[in-house]
Amino acid sequence: MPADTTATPPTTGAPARDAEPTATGGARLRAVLGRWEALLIGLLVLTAVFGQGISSEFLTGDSFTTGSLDLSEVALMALALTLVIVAAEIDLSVASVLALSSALMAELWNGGMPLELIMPICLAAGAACGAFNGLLVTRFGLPSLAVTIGTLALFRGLALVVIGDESVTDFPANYTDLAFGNFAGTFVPNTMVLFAILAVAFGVLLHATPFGRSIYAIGANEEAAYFTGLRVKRVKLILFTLSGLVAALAGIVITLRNSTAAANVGQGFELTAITAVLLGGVSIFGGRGTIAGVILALLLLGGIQKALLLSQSISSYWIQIVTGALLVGSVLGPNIARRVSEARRRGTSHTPEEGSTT
Amino acid sequence: GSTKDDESSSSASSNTSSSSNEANPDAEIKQGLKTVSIPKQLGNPYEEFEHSGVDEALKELGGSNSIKGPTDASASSQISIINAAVQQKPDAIIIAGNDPDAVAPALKQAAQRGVKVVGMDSDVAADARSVFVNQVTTQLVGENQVESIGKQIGYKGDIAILSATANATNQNAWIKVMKETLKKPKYKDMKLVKVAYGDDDDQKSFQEMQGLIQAYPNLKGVISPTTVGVAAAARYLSKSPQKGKVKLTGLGFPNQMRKFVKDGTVDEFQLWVPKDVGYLAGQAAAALASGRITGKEGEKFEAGRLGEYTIGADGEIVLGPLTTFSADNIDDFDF
Amino acid sequence: MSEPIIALERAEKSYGAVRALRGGDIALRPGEVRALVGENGAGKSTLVKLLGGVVRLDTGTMRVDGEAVDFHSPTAARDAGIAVIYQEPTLFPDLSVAENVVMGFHPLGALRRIDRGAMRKEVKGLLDRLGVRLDPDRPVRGLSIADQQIVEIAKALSFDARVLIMDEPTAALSGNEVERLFNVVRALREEGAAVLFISHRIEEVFSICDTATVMRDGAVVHDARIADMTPDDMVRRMVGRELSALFPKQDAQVGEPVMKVHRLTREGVFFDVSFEVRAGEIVALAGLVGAGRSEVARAIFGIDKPDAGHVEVGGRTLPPGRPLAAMRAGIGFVPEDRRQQGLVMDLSIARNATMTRTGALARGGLIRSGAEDRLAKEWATRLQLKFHRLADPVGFLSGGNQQKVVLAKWLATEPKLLILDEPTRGIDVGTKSEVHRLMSELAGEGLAVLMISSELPEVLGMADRVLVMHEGRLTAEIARDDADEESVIRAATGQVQEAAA
Amino acid sequence: MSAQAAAPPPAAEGARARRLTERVFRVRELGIIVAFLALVAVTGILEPRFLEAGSLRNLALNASIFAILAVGQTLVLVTRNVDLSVGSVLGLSAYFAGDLLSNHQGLPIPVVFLLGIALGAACGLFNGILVTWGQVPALVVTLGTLYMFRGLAFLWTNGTQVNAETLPDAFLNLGTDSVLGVPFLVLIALVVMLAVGQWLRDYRAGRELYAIGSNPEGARLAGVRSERRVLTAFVLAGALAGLGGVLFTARFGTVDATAGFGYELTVIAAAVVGGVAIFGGAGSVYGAAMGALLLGTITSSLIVLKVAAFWQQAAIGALLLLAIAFDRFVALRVEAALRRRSARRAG
Ligand SMILES: Nc1ncnc2c1ncn2[C@@H]1O[C@H](COP(=O)(O)OP(=O)(O)OP(=O)(O)O)[C@@H](O)[C@H]1O
Ligand SMILES: Nc1ncnc2c1ncn2[C@@H]1O[C@H](COP(=O)(O)OP(=O)(O)OP(=O)(O)O)[C@@H](O)[C@H]1O
Ligand SMILES: [Mg+2]
Ligand SMILES: [Mg+2]
Repeated sequence: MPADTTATPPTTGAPARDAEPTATGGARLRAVLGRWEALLIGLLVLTAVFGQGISSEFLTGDSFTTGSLDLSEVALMALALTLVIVAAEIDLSVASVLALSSALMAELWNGGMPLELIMPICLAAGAACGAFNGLLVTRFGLPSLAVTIGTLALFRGLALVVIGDESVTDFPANYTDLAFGNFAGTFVPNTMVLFAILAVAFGVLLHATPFGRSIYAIGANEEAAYFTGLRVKRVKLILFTLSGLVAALAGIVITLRNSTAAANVGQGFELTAITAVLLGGVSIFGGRGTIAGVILALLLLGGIQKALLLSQSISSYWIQIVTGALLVGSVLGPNIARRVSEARRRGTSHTPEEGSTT
Repeated sequence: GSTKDDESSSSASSNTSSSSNEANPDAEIKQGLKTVSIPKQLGNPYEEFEHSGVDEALKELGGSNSIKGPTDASASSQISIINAAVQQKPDAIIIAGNDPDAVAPALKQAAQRGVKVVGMDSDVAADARSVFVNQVTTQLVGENQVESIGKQIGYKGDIAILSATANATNQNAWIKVMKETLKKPKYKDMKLVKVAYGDDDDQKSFQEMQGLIQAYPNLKGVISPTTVGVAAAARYLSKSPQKGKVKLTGLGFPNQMRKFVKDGTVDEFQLWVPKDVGYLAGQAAAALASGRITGKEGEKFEAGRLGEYTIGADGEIVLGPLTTFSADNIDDFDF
Repeated sequence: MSEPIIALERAEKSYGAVRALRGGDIALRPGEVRALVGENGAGKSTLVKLLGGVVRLDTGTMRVDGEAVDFHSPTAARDAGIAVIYQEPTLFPDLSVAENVVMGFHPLGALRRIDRGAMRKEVKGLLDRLGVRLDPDRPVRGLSIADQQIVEIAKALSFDARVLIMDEPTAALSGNEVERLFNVVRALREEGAAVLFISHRIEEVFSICDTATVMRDGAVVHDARIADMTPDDMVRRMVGRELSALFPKQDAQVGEPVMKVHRLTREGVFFDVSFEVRAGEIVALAGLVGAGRSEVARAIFGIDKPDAGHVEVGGRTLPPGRPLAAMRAGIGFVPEDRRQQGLVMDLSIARNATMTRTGALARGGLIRSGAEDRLAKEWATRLQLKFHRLADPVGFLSGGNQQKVVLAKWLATEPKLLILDEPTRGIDVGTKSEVHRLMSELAGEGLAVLMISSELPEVLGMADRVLVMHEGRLTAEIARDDADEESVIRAATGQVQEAAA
Repeated sequence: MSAQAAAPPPAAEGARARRLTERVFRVRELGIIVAFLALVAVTGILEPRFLEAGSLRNLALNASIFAILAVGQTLVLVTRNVDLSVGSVLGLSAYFAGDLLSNHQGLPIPVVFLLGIALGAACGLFNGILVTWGQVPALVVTLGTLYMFRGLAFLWTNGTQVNAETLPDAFLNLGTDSVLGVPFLVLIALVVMLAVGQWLRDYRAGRELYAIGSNPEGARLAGVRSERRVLTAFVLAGALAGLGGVLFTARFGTVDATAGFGYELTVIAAAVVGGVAIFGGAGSVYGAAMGALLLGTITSSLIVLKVAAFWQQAAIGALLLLAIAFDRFVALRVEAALRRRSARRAG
């Protein structure tokens, strides 16, 4: 609303009619992103149609079971990663933490420790890895991109050190079946039940708690958050720790699901997880995005993957190409929309600032 | 402990499901058989050679085979492929496993749905497949390779092994045999000083070879039982002063090694014919699917141009001994 | 009268909802030094950005030598011979002083390679002309604000411009540096260049300028020769009404000390600052921009860690560097930079207004957005906020209403002490008086207020007590009745050395 | 903008700060060289054969392709962007080169180089357009193209492989032969490094890349054509990745779709270890190239020192963390020193 009109005594608290619904670039982008989940649902429907066209096997419980099972670990890690990225940080080391936890699990199992004791230890180790990232970022003020590229190598290296060339396979069947099997005779894998539980937990944490509020504030404007008395550093430290913890959990899941542990497990998962998060409408610059969006994005990725796997004619190489294209498109789309509207009403600046990293 | 018991019992069930009806040696080969063959990784030429063999076999028998593989050599992505393949209800799956146990549960599910499972090249858990087509027994590879290098260095001096990744099933099994073989009196003067891992990565293997040469001055010979490793090692040797002094053998492709055999870097190396491995696996799959065999020890079947084969213990079918390639015969091969 | 080199006619410019400029008419003629004055937020910088080709006109025309032009990039303006010193620093911290000055216009040698020797010489010359001995090869990072300002000036002088525009160039400069800058300006005037000079320091305007353009609420309201003006009516035209009307400070009875500051020091920024603020009292912290007032406020609130000294609230000493602790002790802090520090522009009005209260809003750890909206609504009404939907991003609001959201955010914590840093910067006159009314009302209810302001009238109008800072030190404490422009300015420019109480 | 009290006596302050920052700079560039020499020395003492000409030549040889990629990465990083797709681009052009040479015998080698570089540049252009015109963050764009380009490589090779066998010896020799004891690959890497280094140091366009990374808005106000410059940076980075691909083929002879898989992180690591600021504005291609050399040398020396293969990756990760922590530490020290100084002045 124009500044000058406020000179006239305002009707107390009365909503002004002339408020212009497209103000800052951020606001416009937000408006677009508001519709993001809807867009994803649309894409999901398209995938369903396309998938069914490819194979009558697509829309079956079977597809869901196997398809979702394939994404179990990535899905778990994406949840925690969402919070990290909303806080305008990034964690590239998740897949390495997963490997380290898997290796540790195997080593301790060989050492004859009971699994019930091993799992908490692995989780603790994962949390420690996350906290390590967090401390480097908050206390030493290092950029998380650089830090986690470093720990990506470090943690996987440690996994190699821990397990070496062994590959452990004799995990107790009751556990492996749990990780591989379905929930109470349904076509829903147990891992998905675990995911659902965590999804709700993280959803609540991000969307309905003071902690969640501060995550958004920090991600959107760290300085303002700090000036409002939010514990910027502590929050970030907690988020990195959570990310490590969940990655370790994913490590346990994949170890039991494959009933085997090896140091090279889950290589490249970090990129898939980040793809899911960004595709879910979370801004790489932080401050924006929802758990729901990320879940939809995971479904979309899984669906496309399944469809292409089921197809006789289309080579599975296309999975990577489509994934990449989706990722870029998910940000490019809104931007083009914004540009068009900007072109209509002359923007405040004509040379856009360069898209900066992280 | 308890795990192993569980697995064997469950395997019993899956075996009965697959071998419920007796084998009928003169059963017709079904027409229009559909099979899916799953390599360790797409884009790996060795695998491509092998699986083209499967194609050949099924065409010959009036069926069809489609190759579906992961883009990375990981167990988890191979599981996705298996699951998708099963949904397409093929008659049989032919798989070279990335990890013997990780893929087992998925394969057992396939068996329960009446899909025959044939392992080839690198085995999967014995109870997760009906037969396994082995290019050559682990025992033979280990012995032949040690003998080959021993012959070249006069059964005397330090040797090293340049392997693939630290947890490659095949290589580790072979290396185990090599170590045992070296205990034999014949090889008592040969000392294995190091097992290095080139991760089947050209650059890494090259660096590892270079490292070996520097770290072990009196190294006499190197065994590299992986096609990537042996090629990289040969390339390093060919340009290094040790050329001809340090002997190199291993498992390699004639097409990749020809150069180095001709320029005297390598006297001899060994391998089976990958295409035949796939061909035999394809034949076995067809025989299984048509009920000619069930995977029991002692069953015999006709494997097209390769002649008759007999199923050994644990449903293992062995293609044959290693072929040794040297300056004399290398030009007779093109793969 | 000679043909203007560059002129704006009926220029209008809006930033989203904010109409920053709605009647920009100005003409710069050769050999003329023109002042552009107006309150914070009057639209001066916006006008400058238009002339510099940084932002584009919404409507209106711009003429260069009578020709209508449309600068669609800073380069275009530069090619037209227009040099601009912007209010916000535009330097490259990683690059050397010399490179900052010549960026994009490096002197070239053989093979179009950069001729470093020539570059260094050229820049050295410029710096000498400004009478500073800065090392051209040193990186800009770590330069004092003043030196950075010098580099900005050198940058603008690096090519012989026909028009030099300076947006508050003297804000961070000390007396003798200002004098040197003025000599350069006079020289340029002799050479027939046109200069546009923006400053909040009336005395500077009168000492260097020939003509003046006065802006208010985004429009040019007066244009005259300096000779025909007195400082008083210039201020009156800027403010648009009699000062007395603007500052309705009602006296409240002053209570117990709420906060005591003991010998607070942050090396290189401020030194040995001690004072106290009492309940129901409005204490103004006056001084030139860069005197270190905001830094004192930041240290009190725990944004920065002081190197020495401490802050007491209600008898208890605050831990340094812990904003949360300050909050819990009952301090609220409305920072200087609304966009960057006060608000999270992309978040909704409700979220921003309740950001300080999320803990209290949570039931069983969970926040129901209903509760959030209710609280936000309550304050929106109390502060007469003008908004469309509480769910709108706060960036939709006009500057003044944004400021109200910041106030709401802190008042919602029911503070004992409210620190207001430039509470009315960038706010139009109407809202401004509302804010002032609110301040004295709150003081009346017994709230202690520490107000930092660069606007003398505001200081004189609102404060029960005026503390004056000069170069990081308290130089004077003046009671409301003895406080007048002259006494404050003198203390602020360090012409008196009264020991601070 | 409110901060420091009054202006300092500039001369003194400036000179002191200059000496300080110069020292810091030297420390930074020295740091990595010292680390490298120390590593070589220690390894050499424990295993003299490590210092033989041949061995040292191989060190340089192993590093050269990574060095070229790191140089390209530096161009992008300096502008406050990043290119994660280098590995995939290298893969594409490597197979492209191999494919050309095996299917069109007698195609002049320079032409192959040009085509490979052109392919890389095209990929870079694609990235650059999405980043500048599309205003998509570089991290997102290049993460996406990391997948897309790799996928294309797989589609294209479709499981086939190029063997040394089918490549002309003249080409393969480029990968191994030397002139005056210096391998061709190393020479090429040196030429690239010096050329780009000079460009970044002595040409307007180069300096403007630093300006953009150091203060994007400021660059715009200074009239820098940021979009064009950033586009150039991406195209050059792509072109260098393309060159790297052709050299990869020459060096290794055997190429399939997985060539250069996972290189991106090593390359960024090399640049960061070499002192290139991940958020732009600072760093030199020389540092980046040194970083590549250091990382490669670590791998080699760990092997030579018979360190269990499993420790190598961990060591590299640790080194990377050390490098960035060191940079941060130095930066903080400078800042503090400057503040104390102004304190003494004003106090
Ligand atoms: N980028 C922007 N987006 C939205 N509103 C803006 C922006 N820049 C300035 N404004 C608003 O435009 C109005 C004029 O701002 P401007 O900076 O021109 O004032 P000014 O006269 O320069 O004030 P000061 O004396 O404090 O520099 C203010 O209300 C300000 O809040
Ligand atoms: N997010 C931030 N934004 C702005 N300034 C900050 C931020 N974090 C820290 N600072 C400043 O840096 C100074 C040194 O950091 P330090 O780690 O000591 O803060 P801290 O008090 O430990 O933070 P926290 O209490 O959140 O852990 C802080 O006192 C503060 O002035
Ligand atoms: Mg201004
Ligand atoms: Mg201030």
